[in-house]
Amino acid sequence: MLEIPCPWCGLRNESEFVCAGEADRKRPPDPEAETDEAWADYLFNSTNPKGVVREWWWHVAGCTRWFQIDRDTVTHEIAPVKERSK
Amino acid sequence: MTRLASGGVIDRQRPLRFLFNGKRYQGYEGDTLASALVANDVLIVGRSFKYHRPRGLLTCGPEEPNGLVQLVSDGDQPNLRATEIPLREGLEARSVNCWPSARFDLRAINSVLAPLFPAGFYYKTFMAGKWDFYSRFIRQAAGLGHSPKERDQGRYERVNHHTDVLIVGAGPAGIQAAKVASGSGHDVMVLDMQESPGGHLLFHPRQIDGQAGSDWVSREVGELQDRDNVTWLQSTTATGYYDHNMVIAVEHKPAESWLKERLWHIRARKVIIATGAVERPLIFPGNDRPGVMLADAAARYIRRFAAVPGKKVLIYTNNSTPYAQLETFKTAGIEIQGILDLRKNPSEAELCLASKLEVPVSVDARITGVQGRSGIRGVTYQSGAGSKTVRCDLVCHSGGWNPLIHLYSHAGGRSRFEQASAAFIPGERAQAAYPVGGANGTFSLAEGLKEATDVANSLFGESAGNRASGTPNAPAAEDEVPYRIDQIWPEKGDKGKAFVDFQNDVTTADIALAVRENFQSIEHVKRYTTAGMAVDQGKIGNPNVIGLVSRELGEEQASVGTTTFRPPFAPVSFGAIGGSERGPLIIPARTTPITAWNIENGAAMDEAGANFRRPFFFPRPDETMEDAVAREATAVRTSCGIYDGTPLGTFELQGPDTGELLNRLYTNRFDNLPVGRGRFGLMLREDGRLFDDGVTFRVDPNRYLMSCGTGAAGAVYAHIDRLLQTEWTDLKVYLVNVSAAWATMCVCGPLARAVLGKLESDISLDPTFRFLDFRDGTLEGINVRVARVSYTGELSFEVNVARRSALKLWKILMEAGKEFGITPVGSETSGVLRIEKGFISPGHEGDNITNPFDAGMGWIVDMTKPDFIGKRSLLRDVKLGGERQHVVGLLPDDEQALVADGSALLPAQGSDSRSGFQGHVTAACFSPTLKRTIALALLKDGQKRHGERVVISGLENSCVATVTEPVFYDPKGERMRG
Amino acid sequence: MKRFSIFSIARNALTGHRHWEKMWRSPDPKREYDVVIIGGGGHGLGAAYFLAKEHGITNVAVLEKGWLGGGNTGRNTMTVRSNFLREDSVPFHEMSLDLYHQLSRDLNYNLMVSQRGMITFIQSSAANRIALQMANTMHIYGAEYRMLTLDEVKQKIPIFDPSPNMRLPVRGGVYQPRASMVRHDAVAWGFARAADARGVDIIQNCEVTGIQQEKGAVTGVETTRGLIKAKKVGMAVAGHGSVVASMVGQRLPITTQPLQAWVSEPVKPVLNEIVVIRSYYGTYLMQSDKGEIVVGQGCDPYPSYAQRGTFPIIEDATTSMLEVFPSFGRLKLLRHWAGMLDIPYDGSPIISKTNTRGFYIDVAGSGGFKTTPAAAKTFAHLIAKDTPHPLAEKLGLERFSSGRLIQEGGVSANR
Amino acid sequence: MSYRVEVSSLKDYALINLRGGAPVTANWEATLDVTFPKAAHTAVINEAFSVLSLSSDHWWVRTALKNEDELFHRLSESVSGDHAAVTVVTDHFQGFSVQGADAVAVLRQGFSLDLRSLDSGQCTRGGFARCGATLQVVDAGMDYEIFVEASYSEYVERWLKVAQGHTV
Repeated sequence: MLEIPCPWCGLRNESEFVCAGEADRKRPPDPEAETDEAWADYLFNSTNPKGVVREWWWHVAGCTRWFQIDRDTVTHEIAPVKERSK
Repeated sequence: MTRLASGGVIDRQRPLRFLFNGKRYQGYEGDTLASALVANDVLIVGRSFKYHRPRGLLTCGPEEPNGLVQLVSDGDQPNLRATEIPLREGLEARSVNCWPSARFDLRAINSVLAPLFPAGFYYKTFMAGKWDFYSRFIRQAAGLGHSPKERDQGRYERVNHHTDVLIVGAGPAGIQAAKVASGSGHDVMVLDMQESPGGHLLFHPRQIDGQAGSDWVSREVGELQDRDNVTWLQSTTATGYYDHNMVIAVEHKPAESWLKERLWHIRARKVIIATGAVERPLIFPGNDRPGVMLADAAARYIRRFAAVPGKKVLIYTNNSTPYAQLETFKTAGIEIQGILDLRKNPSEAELCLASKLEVPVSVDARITGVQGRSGIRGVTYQSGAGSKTVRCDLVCHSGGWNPLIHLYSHAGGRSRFEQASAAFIPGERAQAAYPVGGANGTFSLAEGLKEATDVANSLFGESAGNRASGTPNAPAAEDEVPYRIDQIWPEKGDKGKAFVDFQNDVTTADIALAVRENFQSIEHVKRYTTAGMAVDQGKIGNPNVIGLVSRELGEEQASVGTTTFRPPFAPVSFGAIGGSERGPLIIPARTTPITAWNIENGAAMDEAGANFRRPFFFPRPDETMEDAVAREATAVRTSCGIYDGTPLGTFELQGPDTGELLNRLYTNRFDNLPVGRGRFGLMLREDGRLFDDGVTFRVDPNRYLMSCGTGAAGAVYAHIDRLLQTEWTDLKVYLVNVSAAWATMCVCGPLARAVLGKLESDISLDPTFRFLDFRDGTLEGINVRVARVSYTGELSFEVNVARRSALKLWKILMEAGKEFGITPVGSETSGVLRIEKGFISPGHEGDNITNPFDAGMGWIVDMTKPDFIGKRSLLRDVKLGGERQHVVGLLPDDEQALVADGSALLPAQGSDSRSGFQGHVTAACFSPTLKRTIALALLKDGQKRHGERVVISGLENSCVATVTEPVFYDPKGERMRG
Repeated sequence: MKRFSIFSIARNALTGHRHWEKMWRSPDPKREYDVVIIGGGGHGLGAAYFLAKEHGITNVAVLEKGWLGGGNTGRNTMTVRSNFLREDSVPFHEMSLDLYHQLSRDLNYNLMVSQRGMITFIQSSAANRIALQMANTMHIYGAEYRMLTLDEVKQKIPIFDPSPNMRLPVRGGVYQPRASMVRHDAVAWGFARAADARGVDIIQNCEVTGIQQEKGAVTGVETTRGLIKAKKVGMAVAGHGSVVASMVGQRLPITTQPLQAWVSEPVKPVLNEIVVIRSYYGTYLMQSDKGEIVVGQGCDPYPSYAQRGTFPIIEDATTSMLEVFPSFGRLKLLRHWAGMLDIPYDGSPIISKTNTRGFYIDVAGSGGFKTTPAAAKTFAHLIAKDTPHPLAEKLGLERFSSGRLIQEGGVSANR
Repeated sequence: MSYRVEVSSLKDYALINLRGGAPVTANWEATLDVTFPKAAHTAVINEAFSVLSLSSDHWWVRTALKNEDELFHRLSESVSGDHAAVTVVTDHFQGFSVQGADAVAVLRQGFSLDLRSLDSGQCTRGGFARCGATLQVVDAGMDYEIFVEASYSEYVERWLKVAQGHTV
C-alpha cells in the first residue's frame, strides 16, 4: 500500500488515487502530422522503465488534482515533482 | 499427570476439561492445549505429511510444525497449532492428517514405502494415462485438516491506524524501545503476539535493574499503558510489512464482544522490529521422534505451565543456551542424563554451569540414533571413537537461534549471514525498519536492552531533534552465559531419517538428492523438495536447509542465501482479511430516489453498470419475462411508458471554452449549439473506437450540461478531467459532477404529451417545443427541466428534477398517467426498443473494436473539424481500408426463431466464398412491435452484404437470416420527432 | 537422457537414490550460438526445446539471469484454459491446451496436468452476454464452453453456499471442462531437461546487459558472463520485456504490473473445479493437489517491478470469495506473492519480429502460463523460419500500427 | 453490543460548489464579507454559513437549506461574465453525523487518512469505505460530519450500522 504525496492534501493511501500513466506521454499537438507508426507509438507504447518513472497520479477521492511524481518501480520510493503553474 | 505442584501461571483452582483425539483430559486455566497435553503425558500429537510418522510437540510457540489440530469445538477450524490454542472448558480438538487415529495411522505404510518416494518422485512417474486418475488418491492423502463446512459466524473489522512509531514485540527490547520513544512525545503503538507482555521473560527467570524480570515488565508496561500517546495491543500478530511502512496486523482477542478478530492497517513513520528469535533444531537420525523437543520449548513448558515433558532428559546442543536451562530441568525434578555437545570446546562458563549441577558433559558428541518409535527409550551417540547408548525418555536439543527477520525482509531489507552467531541477521535496510534484540541477532538480554535504548535514542531522542525522553539509559541486566555456537553438520553416512522440514517430511537425503540432480539454487531446492513450504513456512527449518545445501555445494551459507520471505509471518484467517464487508457491503449498490419504489412495485433487478441496480423488467403475477417485456414495449409504442434514467452520468461544464472542449471531445460540433437546445454527441477513445454517447444541452452561452452512459460515466469524467488538467490546460472550463443531484424520469410513447398535459405547469408542450429542446419551469409546483430526448424512438419527455422532489414527482406522473395506461419499463424492454430502432450502444455494438463508420454513424463524424479525440485513428482506419466488422441487422427466416445474444455468425451454405467466423450477434430480441425476431450484429464487411444470408449459430439453436440495414422501426425517426 | 518411470525410481531406490543423474547440465557459455534465447522460464526453455525438436536447431543457448523457472513460471496460479473472446485468440489458446495435455509424455516429465474444469459464475446480464459471445466463438474452433444453470453449478460445487443477500446473485455459470491445473515448476524443469538432452545450453546466473547489432541486425548479446555471439536472439522475459527490448531501442505496447497470488493452508479436498467469481476480471480460486486453496484476482493498479503486491487486492478478493464460500472464513492465508506481468494494451500475446533483424520477441499477454507451449512452439517457428506460425500470424506488433488489436482485456479510457 | 456512537442523516443543509481562480474568489469574499480559507483542510465557520476549502480553486459554501436560492444567486451574480463555476450541489450529496465517544473507532474503519491530523473545525476529502467522502470535524474525537454522493447514501447508512457493531 503506497503512500502518495498529494500536493494539496498531503500523504494519502494509494487507494484514494488513480495511477494515470507516464507523464512524458504527451498528445501530439498536430496528430495528423504524425505517421501511423508515430501515432501508434503515442497511443500504445510505454517506456515502462525499471527504475524511476515520472507519472501522473489523480487524487480522485480527494481534491481531484492531477499531479506528477517520480516513482521508482523497483523500490517504490517516491519523490514529488514541483508543480508547474497553470 | 506430570504437573508440578507449584509454579507457572496456571490457575490450579480452575480446572478445565477437554477432549483430544476423542479422549478426555484435564488442564487448567492459563494452559495452552499444548501445555495441557504435555502435562497429561500425551506424546503423540499428530502425523507427518508424507510418511505419516508419529510426531510429538517440538516447540512451545507459533512456529510449532507438528502439533497441528482441527479445533472442532470452535467453528471446526483446521490446522491450528496446539501451542497457540488457549485451553477452554469443553475444548475439543483432533490431530490432523491421520486415519483412523494419531496413535494408529494406516497411512504409515508410506513410511515403509519411503524408498519409492524420494524428493520430486511425482515428476518422474505417472506420465502414462491421466494425472487426474492418480491425483485423486494423492489429493485425498494430502491436505492436513479439513475445511469447515458451516458458514463462519464470526464478525470482523478492518481499521486504519497512523502512528509515529510502531514497535512489534513486547519483549524486553520492545518494551525498552517503547519507553524511550513514548518518552519523547511520539505516538507509539506496541503489538505483541502473546497474551501477556514480556517475551522470553515470561518463560525464563532473569534479573533486570536488580529486580525479577517479570516485575520489571509489569512495572514498565503498566506505566507505558497509562500514557496517552501509547496504544498497546496484546494477542496481536504483525503479519506483513508493506510499502511505505504499512504493517498489517491481526488482533486475535478484541475487547469488543461482538468481534472475533480485527485487522489493522498501521501506517507508521518508524517501525522497530523486536520480534525476537526462535530456536533451531539439530539434525540427527530420529530427530522427529515424539519425545524429541527443543530445549528452550521444554524449559518454557516447565516454567510457564509447570508441565513436565519427561522424566529423564538428554540434552543435545551445539551452543551455550541449554546450559542456562539446566537449573530449570533440575528444579522440575527431571533427571538430567547428560549433555551431548557437538562442539569440541564448550566455554568455561558453560562447563561451570554444568558441573555446578553435576551434569556430565560429552564434547564432540554426535547422536546417531534414537530408540523407540512412539516414545523414546534411549539414544545412541558417538563421542570420540566409541559409540554409546544412554537411556532417556526426553531429548532436548538446540541448534542455535533464528532471528525472526520476516518483517524486516518483507520491507525489502536484506539479510546477511553472521558467522559468529551462525544466523541470517538483518543486513542492508529498506524503508524505516529498525531491528533490535533477538530479531537483530543480539541474543544477549543485556546487549538487547542496550541496543533497543540506543536505536530508540538515535531515532527519537534529543540527537534526533526531539525533546529528551528521560530514559536515555539502558537498564542493567546480566547474562548467565555468553552466547557461543559452532555449527556442525551431521556426517553424510548416517543411517536413518534426519529431518530438516518436519511438517513436509524433508530429510537430509532429499536435500542431497536435489543438489545431485542439479537443483542448486536454494529456491530450486525448496520447490523440488518442498522444504519450507509447509504451514510453518520454514521458520525453524530453513536455516538448516541452507546449511545442508551449502555443505553439498561446498559454498558458504552466505552465498547460498535465503529463500524470499513471503508474508504473512503467521497464517491469517480469511475472515479477518475480509473485515466487516459481507453481503451488500462488498460492492456498494448505488440507488436513485426511485429505486425503492421500483423494488416495491415488483421490478426484477439487474446491474446497470457503475454499481447501480436498475429494473430489468416489471413482471406481473404469472408473467414470464418475455410476456412482461412485450407488455412494456407495447405500452411505449402504443400508449405511454416511464422509466428512471437517474443513473446516467450528468456533468456541468462551465467556462468560455466549453464549446471548444466539446468540439474536441465529440466527433461532431457543439460550439454552434444554440442556447436552449440539446444535441446528441458521439465520443471516441483516442484509438478511434466507440466510447460513449449522450445528449448535451447548452444552458447558457458558457454553461453546458452533458449526459453520458451509466457504466461509462466514471471513465468519461476521468477522460475529460485528465484532458483539462494535463493536456489542454489553457482551456477555461470547469467540470462539475452533478449526477446524483438530479433525478431523471423519462415519459415516453405517443401519449406522453397527454400525460404531462394533465399536470399544472408553466411549460407549454405545444409544437414549438421541438425534439432536442429543453424548457425550465414547474410541474405541479415542483421545479423541473423538461427535455425532448428519446432513447426509445417514441415521442418522449425527459423530466429532470432535484433529488429532494423526485419521488413526489414520480408518483404524480404515475397518477397522471394512470388513465393513459402509463407503464414502468425496465432495461430489458429499453433494450428491445433500442434494437428495433437500431440505436447503437457502445457497450454492445462497440465491443472495443468498432469505429463510427463500422457502426454506420458516419453522419455524426465531422472530419472537417481540425481535431477531435479519435480523429487521427479514424484517418488511419480509412486509409488502410481492408476487411472490418460492420454493424448490420439480421432477420431470421424463421420469424419466431430464438436467437441468443453472442451467437456466432457463419456463412450460409453457398452464399459466397467466405468461410469460418464472420462475426457475432450483439443484441437480439423478439420484437413485440414487428412480431418477429430481429437482431443487431457485427459482421465482416457487413455493409456490403445487405441481402446476403448468414447462419446464426447459437449454443442451442441455429437459424438462417438475411442481412439488412441495422434499423427495423421508423427508419426516418418521425415518431420521436413528432 | 535416462528415461524416468516408476521402474527407474524402483531401481534407484535399491541404491539409495545415489545414482540419479543431473536433470540438466550447467555448461559454460560457448562463444557463439545460432540462436540465443533470453529468459529461462517456460516460454524461453520451451522455445529452445521446439527449435531443437521441430526445426533441428540445437546450437542454442538459453540465458537466465537467475535460476530457471524463477520468474512468472514459478509464480502463477497454475491455471490453463482457452476461454477467450476473439477469433484470433481462441485457436492459439486451444493449441496450448492440446499441447499441455500431451507434453508430459513428450517430455518424459510429469507436468501433473489435472483436468479440473473451470466454472465462471454469471452474476449479471452483461456477464451472461460476454459468456455467450465467448462460448459461440469457441465452439466454432471446437472448444467446449457450456452454460450451466444455478442448480448445475450447485451440483458441481457442493460447498458453494451463496448467501441469500448476495450483492451480485449468482444466476448460473459457464463451464470449460478442459481447463486444467498444471504443476508450474514442472513446465520449466521438463522443458529444460528435454532441451538440454537435445543439446541446448541452459546458462543460469547469466544476465543480459546489452544487445549487439550491426546494420540493423542483431549479432550477439553482452552478458554478465561475457559476450556471446548469436545469429538470432529471441526474448522471452516475462516481466522485463521493456527492459530487454530497450536494449535495441524497441518500445513496446506494454506495462509491467504485479499480479498477485496467494494460498491458504492445505486442507482435504473441498473444491474440484477452478472457480471464477464476479466473471472475467474477478476473483479466481482452486484447490491444488497439495490441498491449498490458490486464489488470485486482477493486477495491481500501477506498474511495478517490485515482485510484491498491494494488500487491498487480497482483501477485496477475499470478500468475494467469502460471498460464495462463507465457510472459508476460518481458513487461513498461508503465503502471498506476486509475479510481474507484461500486459499488452489489448491483453493479447505478442509474438513478433522487431525493427532489428534477427531480434524476436515473445510477450505473454494477460498471464502467459496458459500459453506457454503454444507461444514456445510458434516463437520457435518464427525464429527458425523468420515468418510467423499460421496460428500466430495476427499476434505481431503490426497490429498496433494498423489498429487491428485483438481486444481481450478491458481498456481504460485514458490510455 | 456496539460502539458508543450516534449516527444520523443530516437534513436542511445546502451546499454550493465554487470553482474559480483568485480574481473571482475576491468577488465571492466581498459578496459574503468573509475571507475564504486558502490552506488545505481549513474552513471558515460562521453562524449563517461556512466555507470549506477543498482545493486551491475549489470551495463549498455550506448553509441552511432556506438560504440556498438566495446565496446561489448572490454568488453567481458576483462572478457573472468571469470564468468561474457556481453550482448547487445540495442534492448531489447526502450528509451524515457521526457523534460519540467511539466516533473515531467507527470512522477509522472507513477512512484511511490520518484522522489525528484534523482538528475541530477542519475539513478534508478522502476515500471512505467504497466511495469517497467530504469530512468535517465538528469536535475532534467526538463529533464528525461526512458527505457522500447521494447515490451511495443507502450503502453508507448500512455501512455505518455494520461499522458500529450492529447486525443488519
